This record gives sequence, C-alpha cells and structure tokens, in this order.
Amino acid sequence: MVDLRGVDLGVKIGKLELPYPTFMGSGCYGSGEEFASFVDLARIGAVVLKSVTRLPRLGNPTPRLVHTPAGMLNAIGLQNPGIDWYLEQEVAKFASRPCAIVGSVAGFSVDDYAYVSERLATRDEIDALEVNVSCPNVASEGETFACDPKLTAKVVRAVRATTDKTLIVKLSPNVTDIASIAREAEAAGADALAVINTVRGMAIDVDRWQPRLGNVTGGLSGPAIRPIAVLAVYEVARAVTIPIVGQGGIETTSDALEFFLAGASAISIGTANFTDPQIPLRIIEELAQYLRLRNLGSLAKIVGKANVGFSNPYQYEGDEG
Amino acid sequence: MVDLRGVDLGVKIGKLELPYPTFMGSGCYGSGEEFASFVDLARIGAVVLKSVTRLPRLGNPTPRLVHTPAGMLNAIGLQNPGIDWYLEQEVAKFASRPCAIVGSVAGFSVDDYAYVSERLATRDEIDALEVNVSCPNVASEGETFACDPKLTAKVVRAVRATTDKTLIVKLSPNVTDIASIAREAEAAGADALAVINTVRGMAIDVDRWQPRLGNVTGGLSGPAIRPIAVLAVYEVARAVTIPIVGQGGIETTSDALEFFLAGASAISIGTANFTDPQIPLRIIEELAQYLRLRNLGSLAKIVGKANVGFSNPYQYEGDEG
Amino acid sequence: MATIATSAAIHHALVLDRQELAPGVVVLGFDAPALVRVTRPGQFVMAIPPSGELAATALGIYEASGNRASVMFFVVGKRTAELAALRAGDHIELTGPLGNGFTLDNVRNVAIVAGGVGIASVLLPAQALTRAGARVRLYYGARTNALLVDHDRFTSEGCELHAATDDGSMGHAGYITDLLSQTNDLPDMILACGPTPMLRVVARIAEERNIAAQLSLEETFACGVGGCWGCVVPLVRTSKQAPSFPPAQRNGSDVVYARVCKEGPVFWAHELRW
Amino acid sequence: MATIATSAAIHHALVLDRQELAPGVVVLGFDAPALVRVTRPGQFVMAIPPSGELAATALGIYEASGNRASVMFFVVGKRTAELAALRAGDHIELTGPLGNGFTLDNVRNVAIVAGGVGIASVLLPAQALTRAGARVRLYYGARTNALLVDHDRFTSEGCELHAATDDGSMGHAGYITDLLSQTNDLPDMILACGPTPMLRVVARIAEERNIAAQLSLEETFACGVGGCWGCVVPLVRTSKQAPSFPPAQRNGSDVVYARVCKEGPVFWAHELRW
Ligand SMILES: Cc1cc2nc3c(=O)[nH]c(=O)nc-3n(C[C@H](O)[C@H](O)[C@H](O)COP(=O)(O)OP(=O)(O)OC[C@H]3O[C@@H](n4cnc5c(N)ncnc54)[C@H](O)[C@@H]3O)c2cc1C
Ligand SMILES: Cc1cc2nc3c(=O)[nH]c(=O)nc-3n(C[C@H](O)[C@H](O)[C@H](O)COP(=O)(O)OP(=O)(O)OC[C@H]3O[C@@H](n4cnc5c(N)ncnc54)[C@H](O)[C@@H]3O)c2cc1C
Ligand SMILES: Cc1cc2nc3c(=O)[nH]c(=O)nc-3n(C[C@H](O)[C@H](O)[C@H](O)COP(=O)(O)O)c2cc1C
Ligand SMILES: Cc1cc2nc3c(=O)[nH]c(=O)nc-3n(C[C@H](O)[C@H](O)[C@H](O)COP(=O)(O)O)c2cc1C
Ligand code: FES
Ligand code: FES
Repeated sequence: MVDLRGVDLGVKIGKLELPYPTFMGSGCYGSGEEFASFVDLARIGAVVLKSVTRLPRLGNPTPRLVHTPAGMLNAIGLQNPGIDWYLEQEVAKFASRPCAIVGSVAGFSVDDYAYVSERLATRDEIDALEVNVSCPNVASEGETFACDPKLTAKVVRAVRATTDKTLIVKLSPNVTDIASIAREAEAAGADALAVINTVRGMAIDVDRWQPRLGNVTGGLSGPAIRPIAVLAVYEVARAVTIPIVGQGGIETTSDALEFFLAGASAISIGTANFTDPQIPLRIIEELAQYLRLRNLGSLAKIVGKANVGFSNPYQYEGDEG
Repeated sequence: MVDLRGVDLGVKIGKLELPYPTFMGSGCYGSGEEFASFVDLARIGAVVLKSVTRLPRLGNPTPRLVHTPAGMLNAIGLQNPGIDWYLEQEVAKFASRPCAIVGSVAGFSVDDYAYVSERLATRDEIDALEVNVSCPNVASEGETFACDPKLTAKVVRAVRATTDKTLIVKLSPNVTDIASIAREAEAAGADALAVINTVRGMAIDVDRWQPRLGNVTGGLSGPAIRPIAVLAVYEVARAVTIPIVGQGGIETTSDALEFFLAGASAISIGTANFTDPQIPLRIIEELAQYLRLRNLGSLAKIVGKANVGFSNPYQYEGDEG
Repeated sequence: MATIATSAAIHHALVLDRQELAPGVVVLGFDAPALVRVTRPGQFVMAIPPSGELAATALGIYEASGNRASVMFFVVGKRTAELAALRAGDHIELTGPLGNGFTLDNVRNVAIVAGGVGIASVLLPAQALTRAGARVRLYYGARTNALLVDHDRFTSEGCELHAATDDGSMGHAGYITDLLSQTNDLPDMILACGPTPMLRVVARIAEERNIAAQLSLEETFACGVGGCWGCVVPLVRTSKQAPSFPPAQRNGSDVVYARVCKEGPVFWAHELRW
Repeated sequence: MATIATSAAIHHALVLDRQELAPGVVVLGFDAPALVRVTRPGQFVMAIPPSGELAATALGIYEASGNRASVMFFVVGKRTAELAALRAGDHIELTGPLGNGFTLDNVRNVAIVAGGVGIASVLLPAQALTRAGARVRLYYGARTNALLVDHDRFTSEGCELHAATDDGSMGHAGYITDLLSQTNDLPDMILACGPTPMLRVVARIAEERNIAAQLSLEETFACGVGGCWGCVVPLVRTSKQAPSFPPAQRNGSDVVYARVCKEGPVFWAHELRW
C-alpha cells in the first residue's frame, strides 16, 4: 500500500480526477489487462489505450522494435481492429478495470479523428480521450498533423465538438517550435496536453545493409530522450495554462520530479514498464515520501517550480548577440 | 599505423581531400593541439575548430555540462575571443597541425556570418569553413537561422560570396523538416552538409529545483541521439547531391557504418573523444578492416547503400491511411 | 496451442545455484514454487537485469520441479551479461510464466528439434512426453561439441539423441535439419526451438512430409506480455491463435500480425506466413 | 600556478594493487613509470571506465614514485563503480598527467586543507613540502572516522594532523574549516582540495587573514584536456592563468572563464570570481 499520510498525490486533468498522477503511456500498456495479474491496476492512475483508427489496420511489417543506447525505436504502425470492432468486442471489457481508462484516437484526416472520437466518446467505459496527432496527414503528402499548428487546431476543434469528456492532445517533439503548436491546441479546446510523443529515429543493420525496422523509421523512447522531453514540457508550460502530462524516458522518481518541476501536472510512463513493471508503483510510493520529507502537502506545490534560471553575472561585448 | 593495403579511406568534400573520412567535431576537440601529445593528429582526418564570432564572447554562465543517459548536455555559449584576436593570436599556430583544419563560423546576423567568414577565409592555415547556423538570430527574436530554410539560404549565400574554400553547412535537428533546409543550403552554394548538430534538451536538479545548466537549456550529444542523427542523414541524403558529414553519437565502427550506409560520405566524432580519445583511430583502423574483409576497395562503395526498404506484403483496409 | 488464462506474477526469487555449462552458457536455478506450480512446457519468463537500466529479457523456462525453476542462457549482450553475474544467494526478479506453450495432447511419437540455446525451451516438453509414454527423439544441433550442453539430461529422460555440430566434433557434421530431413522413420509431430533459419527449414520439412509442427519463435521483445504489439509475426487470420480482428470488408489480407509473446511463442508451422 | 608544457600521454597501465581503505574508498596502484616521471603535485588523470561506454573521469594522482602511480576514489556513481571493479592484473587506461599543479616554491609553513576525497590530491604536495623542509599542517575533514583514510600516510611524512569529523568520531566535531579559522599560528600559504562549499570557506578565511591560498577545484568535465570549454570557472582577466582573451573595447567584464582542466585545476583563491 502506498503510504499517503499527510500528502495528496491526486490530480485533476480536465474533468478526470485521479488519486495518483501517473498515466501508463499509449501503446505501451495494452489495455491494462496484460499487466493486471502482476500489477495492481488500482494503484497506477490511468491507462492510455493503444490508439484506435476508423478502419482496421494490420500495422507495419516486421521488425517493429530495436533497442538503442538508453532507449528503443518502435514502429508498430497503429495495428488495431478499427473503431467498429473495437466498440463491439473490446470496450465493454474496460469497465472492470480499477483505474481510469483514456481512449487514444488516431486518424489520417480531420474527419477520421472526429468520427472515431465521437463514437468512442459515447461509451461510459472510456473516461477521457487522448488525441494522437502524430499520424501522417494523407492529404498533405504524409506531413503529420502534429507538425502544423493550423492542422493541429483543426483536429482538436473537430474532436472537441464531439465530446465533453476530458480531451488530452498529445504533441510531437519533431517540430521546430512545440510551444506554438501547444498554444493552438489550447485555443482549439484541449483540456490538457501530453508532452511528448516519441522522437523520430532510425537504425541500420550494418551486416545486412538494411534498416533495422520494417518501416525504415521509428519512434525513439526511453531515457535517451528524457532531456528532450523535459525541455519540451518546460517550454509548453510557459506557453499554455492547461495541465501537461509529461512523458519521455521516465524511469525513476527523480526523473518524474524533473517533469513536475518543469511544469507537468501529471506524468506518463511507457518504456520503463519494459524494464520493470513495478516502476510506476515505486515512483508513486517515492513521490509520496519526497513530499512528506519536505513537508509539501501536495504535488501541486512543486509543479513548474524549476523556473528560476541563473543570473549571468559576467558578460563581454559579443555576449549580447 | 593504419593498414590501408587494398582499401581507400580517402574522401573529397568540396575541394578538401582527406586521407581518412573523419572530422573531429567542432567544440569537442579544441584546435587539435589539446589532444596532440597523446593522439597522432596525422591520423585523424580533420579538426573542426571551435566556432568563432565577430566579437569576443565570454559564453554561458556555469555549469555548462551535464551527463545524461548515454549522452550529455552542453551549453558553452560560444566562448571565444572574437575574430580579430583569433586571427592575430591563434590562427598562425594551426599551420603546424598535421591534419586538415576546418574553421567554424557563428553569428547573430547574416552580416556577422559574412564578415567572420571573409576574414577567416583569407588565411591559408584554414583549409575549409564550416558554418554553424544554429545560433539565435537576434533580429527574429532568438529563432535560430538553422530553423528557417530562407534564413539558412541567406546566410549560406552571404558566406559563399566571401570565399572559394570548401563550405560545409552544419544543420540543426531541431526542425520539423531538415530535408527542406538541406535543399536550401545546397541551392545557396554549400559544398557539403554537416548533419547533425546537437538536439535541444534540459535537465533539472530535483534537490535544488533549478536547471542543471547555467543557460537553462543545452545541446544533447552522444549515443542517445544516434538514431535521430542516422535518420537525419538518411533524409538529407535523399534531398541533396552534395556530400554529407554524418555525426551524432558515433562511438564505434558499427556506429560509423550506420552513417555511411545512411548516406554520409564522411563522419564526425565529438563526444566519443570524451569517452576515449583513441576512438577515432580505432574506427579508422576497423573501417579499413571492414572494407578489406568484404573486398570493397573504397568507402564510397557503401555510402547510401542502406536505402533498400522492406516490402510490406500484408495490408488491410485501414493501412492505406 | 494450449491457450491458458494468464497466471503470471512477478517473482522476487532467491538464486539457488548457478552453473556455467560451457563458456558463456549459464544455468541459473532459483526458488520459485509459485512459478513451478503453474508453468507449462514452452512458456517463458521476462527476467529483469539487476542494474534496472536495461529492458527485461525473455528466457525460456528450462527446468521446473518442486520449488526450483531455472533458466539457461548464452551470454550474448549486456542483459545476459548482467544476469550471468548473479550468484547463489542473490535475488533475481522475473515475470512469468508468460506465453502459450506446446500442445502435447495425443502426441505419441515426436521429434524435438533444438538449435543452440533453443534447447532451453524443450526440456519440459521432452520430460512431459517421455513421462506420458511417448517416443521422443531429440534432434540437437550446435556449433561445436562443447555447446551441445546437457544432452545427457535428455537421454536420461529416455529421449533418443541425434546430434549435429557445425564442426563435426560430435554427431553429424552440418545442420541438424539434415538429419531430420533424411529420416524415413517419421514422427507424428515436430516441436522445434532455435534460430529462425533453422525453424524455416523445419517448417519446410514438416510441410513436405505432411507432419504437424509446432515452432517456438524468437523475436525482439519490449513488454513481453502483449502490451505493445512490437513482437509480431504474420499468422493466418483463421488460426485459433489469431488476435481478435474483423473480417476484411475489402482488399484485406487473410493474415494478421500475432504477438509472439502473447499468442505465441509457439505457433503451428502451417499457420505462419513469415 | 606552475604552468607547464603538456606531457600527457595515454597509459595502458597494469593494475598492481587495489585496496579498499574504507567501504567504497578505493586505491588503485598501477605500473606507469612514464607517468610518474613527469607528474607534478596537484595534477590529475582522466581514467577510462573499462566498459568504454561512459565518459572518462577525472582523478587526482594520489601517489607517484618509482614505477608506480595510484589514484584514490570514492565509489559515487557508474564510472567510479566500473573502476572499482578492476583488480590487480587488469589494465587501466588513462590519460595524464593533466592540468597545472600547486606552486610550491618558497613555501615554508603551509596549511593543507583536505575535505573527503580531496585528500587524494594533496599527498604529493605534502610529500614535496615536508621533504623540502617546510612545516606542513594537514587539516583533514570527513564525515566520520572511517573515512579519514590514510591520515597516517601524512603524519609519517612529518605532517601535523588536525582532524575533524561531522559526527565527532575523530578530532573536532564539525567542519575542518572551523579548526583553520580558529588557529592563531598562521601559515604563510594554504593549499586546499575538497568540496566546493569547503573551498569557499577556505577562500574567505584566507582573505580575512591575508594568506595566499591555492584551491584545487572540481567541476563536471567532458574532455578533461582543454578541448571543450565545459569546465570553466570565472577568473580575473589579469590572472596569469587566464586564457588568451582580448581587452574589452566596451562594456566588457574584467573576468574570463578559465578551464578547470587546463588552466587549473589549481587556482589562486583571490583570483577567482565564483
Ligand atoms: C520467447 C523467447 C525465449 C527465449 N529464451 C531464451 C533462452 O532460454 N535462453 C537464451 O539464451 N536466450 C533466449 N531468448 C533470447 C534472449 O531473449 C536474447 O538472447 C536476449 O535478449 C539477449 O539479451 P542481451 O541484451 O544479452 O543481448 P542482445 O539483445 O542480443 O543484445 C545484442 C546487442 O544489442 C544491444 N541491446 C539489446 N538489448 C538492449 C537494451 N535493452 N538496451 C541497450 N542495448 C541493448 C546490446 O548492446 C547487445 O550488444 C529467448 C527469446 C525469446 C523471444
Ligand atoms: C580535477 C579533478 C580531480 C578529481 N579527483 C578525484 C579523486 O582523486 N578521487 C575521487 O574520488 N574523485 C575525484 N574527482 C571527482 C570525480 O571525478 C567524480 O567523483 C567522478 O566523476 C564520479 O564519477 P561517477 O560516474 O562515478 O559519479 P558521478 O559523476 O558523481 O555520477 C553521479 C551520477 O551521475 C551520473 N553520471 C555521471 N557521469 C555519467 C556519464 N558519463 N554517463 C552517464 N551517467 C553519468 C551517474 O548516473 C551517477 O549516478 C575529481 C574531479 C576533478 C574535476
Ligand atoms: C512500443 C510503443 C508503442 C507506442 N504506441 C503509441 C500509440 O499507439 N499512440 C501514442 O500516442 N503513443 C504511442 N507510443 C508513445 C508512448 O505513449 C510515449 O509517449 C513515448 O514512448 C514516450 O514515453 P516513454 O519514454 O516513457 O516510453 C508508443 C511507444 C512505444 C515505446
Ligand atoms: C561540449 C560540446 C561543444 C560543442 N560546441 C560546438 C560548437 O562550438 N560549434 C558547433 O558547430 N558544434 C558544437 N558542438 C556539436 C558537435 O560538434 C557535434 O555536432 C555534436 O556534438 C554531435 O556529435 P557527437 O554526438 O559525436 O558529439 C559541440 C558539442 C559538444 C559536446
Ligand atoms: S513484446 Fe510487447 S506485445 Fe510482445
Ligand atoms: S573538460 Fe573540456 S575544457 Fe575542461
């Protein structure tokens, strides 16, 4: 049991109230059931489901995974049975989960996103929606929605119109200026932002002269990307007022604290579950300890508190550049 | 001595001819002299000097370095004595180096770049120029030149006009579409592209609730960013015809081969010198072995050869999205 | 396959013994009665490398009886190196048993084909079958004699041993599948575990000879428990092991990707489209 | 400081001996006559952790005589843990000697202040000074008695020992700088190595008492050889140790950043602006 005496780890993300500030990352944790026999789901906060699309998708050819230094590349390609089958066959099972369930929506057109969100949002088993805007936009020659502030805004507005449920928009780090995209998402009605999705990368098999992933490129996750993610959260926190779910390489309580201090109200844990599925529980316990030891009653007290920079006492002529 | 029997490791980058396809990354290797007492500089290819600016700069406040998983963050802030002092006091010393010397130019306006390049290019001690476009552009509220294809093109055109020396343009990975920037740089007259500079990141001290770097943010380098760098080289190689100097996390011969196969004609080694200064020599030796064992007479035979993707034999309705 | 409800748990197990059967081939025995109780032949565990910095790694359950289970592995990279550094008295953390095992009902005359460390996943089925009175032939191949580890464990269980080594230092000099393809004394079932090229040859032999074959596959894993869809293999959609997926409305293939860790690792050779 | 032309080389040195002076405090002795020959008190080496996956780490040269040099370190992270796993008979790779050492000319009556593992960088200057006939007082502080390692090495060289521990288990209970500030028997020079907060107090005492002080600083290093400008500290531009930098034309500060690894690690306290 987590010792919560004197500390409040709860967070409110939109309308979603959680006893613990932790999400299990989309695509990393199945629907929770896969971990249920050995992890107490009542203690993990929320599971973000694997992203679902309008039509069924087989996903990318194999291989889909490569280990890299302090991280991994994945290129699953949104394998999923499509929204119809999903609603008929899968969603009812989520009712029994003792944690919050966040649906994840993916698409290849604005209409896709709206359609899937609308249908998913009808279901009580789904507590909130996350919009994964990192898919290629078929109409713009494969550019992803997440890379264009206007396209992001369009998707978010369309999805927002379909539901009153809490809407989390998941941003991609593969952009020049993540803060401008965050601002558009907020203005278009997002209740919260998930920061960040995976970083684009590639690995090559030098014996076979071939990409290591069937899809050639993939998404980098794990501790390797943590400094990138912490900065993204820090910059987004300065640009918006809605809460942020920080993610990217969180493996320890200290890692989690970096995200809270950078401005995240909650965190998400993905790849670390592949290192040790007990990590989320350990982090929750140690967060409670950290707060108690410092007499901080609630996590909210540390959110965004690493904002004080340094002064620069010494300058020279060219430093003003 | 490197056993070069039957293999040619030489490369030509613009007019710059090197016996070995290796550069020591700007800012990582001083002017070469710092390593000269324990590394035979005749065997390392080229040193890219620390970037120099128009006016002297003290650089960023401390701390300037943080170790991160499989990498490090740095925020040096272009500490340098300015181009006048540099030409007077430093450049003459480079004449005695038994390797190629590539000057690195940084600036905060198009005029800065042109001015520094023109003056640096007058000197015979400098064999080629690298343009570090990752500095903030003062006129555009700190946006960096490297983030805008048009600004990049302006800088490159201005520098190109000042010199016939080989011109390498160093691209930043912190952009939505590196290929479009690469195309502009090529069109503006670059002889080669250095891909990639560091990835923006941040780390926070969770005991002191403070950024770990005096500059708050820094550049991530080392093996953690290798998958990002390999993909950037792969994409840029598809967009341009000029040679690419691949870099980002190269530590072993296998890492180096990933870059060549992705499309780099040469590589650059930075952070790995902090792990073991013998790494560049080891890579050169092992590259020669690799080519010899496979009866490939020259490195050119493998450049860009990882281009064959996989077929995707199985698809379903939604996969066409 | 024997699809069973998951009974996986995280075990914080005391290491009881450690043997190095050949240079770089380690067996770790540990105290895990709860694991032993529910383990079925062909299942695996995800073992957590002690530093806590690397992904957990899949290892077949080699032995399982009484309070003791064991894993056998080749030290090939960082993770197996960390696990190899464990000693009796240390603890090992692992999640398991995972995956679906071999289907052993009504098997009377079986050929078990193991390549290299594939041997780790076939002791339990060999034991179950010999004890049930089946005839069990073990076709066991390795690079060299010293790496044909623990073959006596199988013969003492009553298996007939057919061995092959690349260098001819024991048995046939060449591939173990050479021996399998040459026999005219056909089994009614083949079970196989080993490198993918070996498994492909086994699948071809099984098809030519019209023998049912169960292959235990290896893929790069992330989660190992079905949560990430990273470890998939193409399977005919009509397979009982195929994951839930709607029939195609148009231009759909008859194949779906199944998770090696969850729907497998054991698949019927004729249902794979790899 | 004693600025010298670099004579650094990469040494592939046989580990001769390994002692654990206290839990987690290791001394590694290695065969490196070429290093011994050119080492000056206060210099350091960059030691390469054996896995080849982590940055090299800076360690003061503890002992240097005959063919043998040594380093002493606390196991605090991954790199020191890897180095601590070395045993006699293994090899260690290191680059050195690096940096500029202490200036010991005309020092007759010196106080050496060492905090924790700072002791590793002050044995060589203590030896040089006692052997040159100087009076040497060692002010040595640590968390607890057991961590006041090797203090007898200093007393046997003829140093007077003043000790302090945080827990009072030996000497003064409190900071070692308490003892330094209380003495009225003033030295003509202070040398100090230890945690930054300790060095700041030493600098203040030296300033108040008007005693010249040389501080051996610690910063996070990347290259360790002056190549990256990552390890800097603010220094007055007029210092002899200041790197080459033009005088300001306008609004320039009188400070430049000097590299701890190259211009240091030893600096005059009064020239620092940290
Ligand atoms: C169902 C199943 C059962 C198996 N059973 C067994 C068995 O019983 N015995 C057995 O020996 N093997 C078994 N394997 C194979 C075993 O899982 C791999 O050999 C094991 O993963 C090796 O891990 P490694 O890190 O030591 O080496 P590898 O994964 O082969 O690593 C090779 C290289 O990749 C890199 N690498 C790999 N993973 C990471 C990571 N997470 N982080 C950083 N770098 C990484 C390392 O640098 C290493 O050099 C089984 C596999 C499966 C799928
Ligand atoms: C001039 C000088 C002389 C010194 N002399 C001595 C001496 O004689 N004896 C002594 O004990 N110390 C000495 N030090 C300090 C010593 O260099 C550090 O304590 C040493 O770097 C510790 O390395 P570490 O990786 O074990 O731990 P740390 O660097 O303290 O690491 C702490 C944490 O940071 C992380 N980390 C650090 N580096 C890396 C990396 N490269 N990659 C990934 N993660 C990393 C680790 O996860 C670790 O948990 C000296 C320092 C300087 C500058
Ligand atoms: C195997 C794998 C599959 C993923 N699938 C999805 C997905 O379907 N939708 C999504 O929004 N994010 C997906 N992600 C991204 C994660 O949810 C998470 O944002 C990212 O991995 C960074 O966090 P981490 O380093 O903790 O894993 C996936 C990540 C991994 C590793
Ligand atoms: C400490 C440090 C300082 C650097 N300074 C510069 C610089 O002044 N100019 C520049 O163009 N790149 C600079 N770089 C970037 C490197 O040259 C290189 O492009 C990058 O680090 C990626 O390669 P690596 O992973 O091999 O280090 C610096 C990198 C480091 C680590
Ligand atoms: S490894 Fe994650 S689904 Fe198999
Ligand atoms: S650590 Fe690179 S200059 Fe000092």
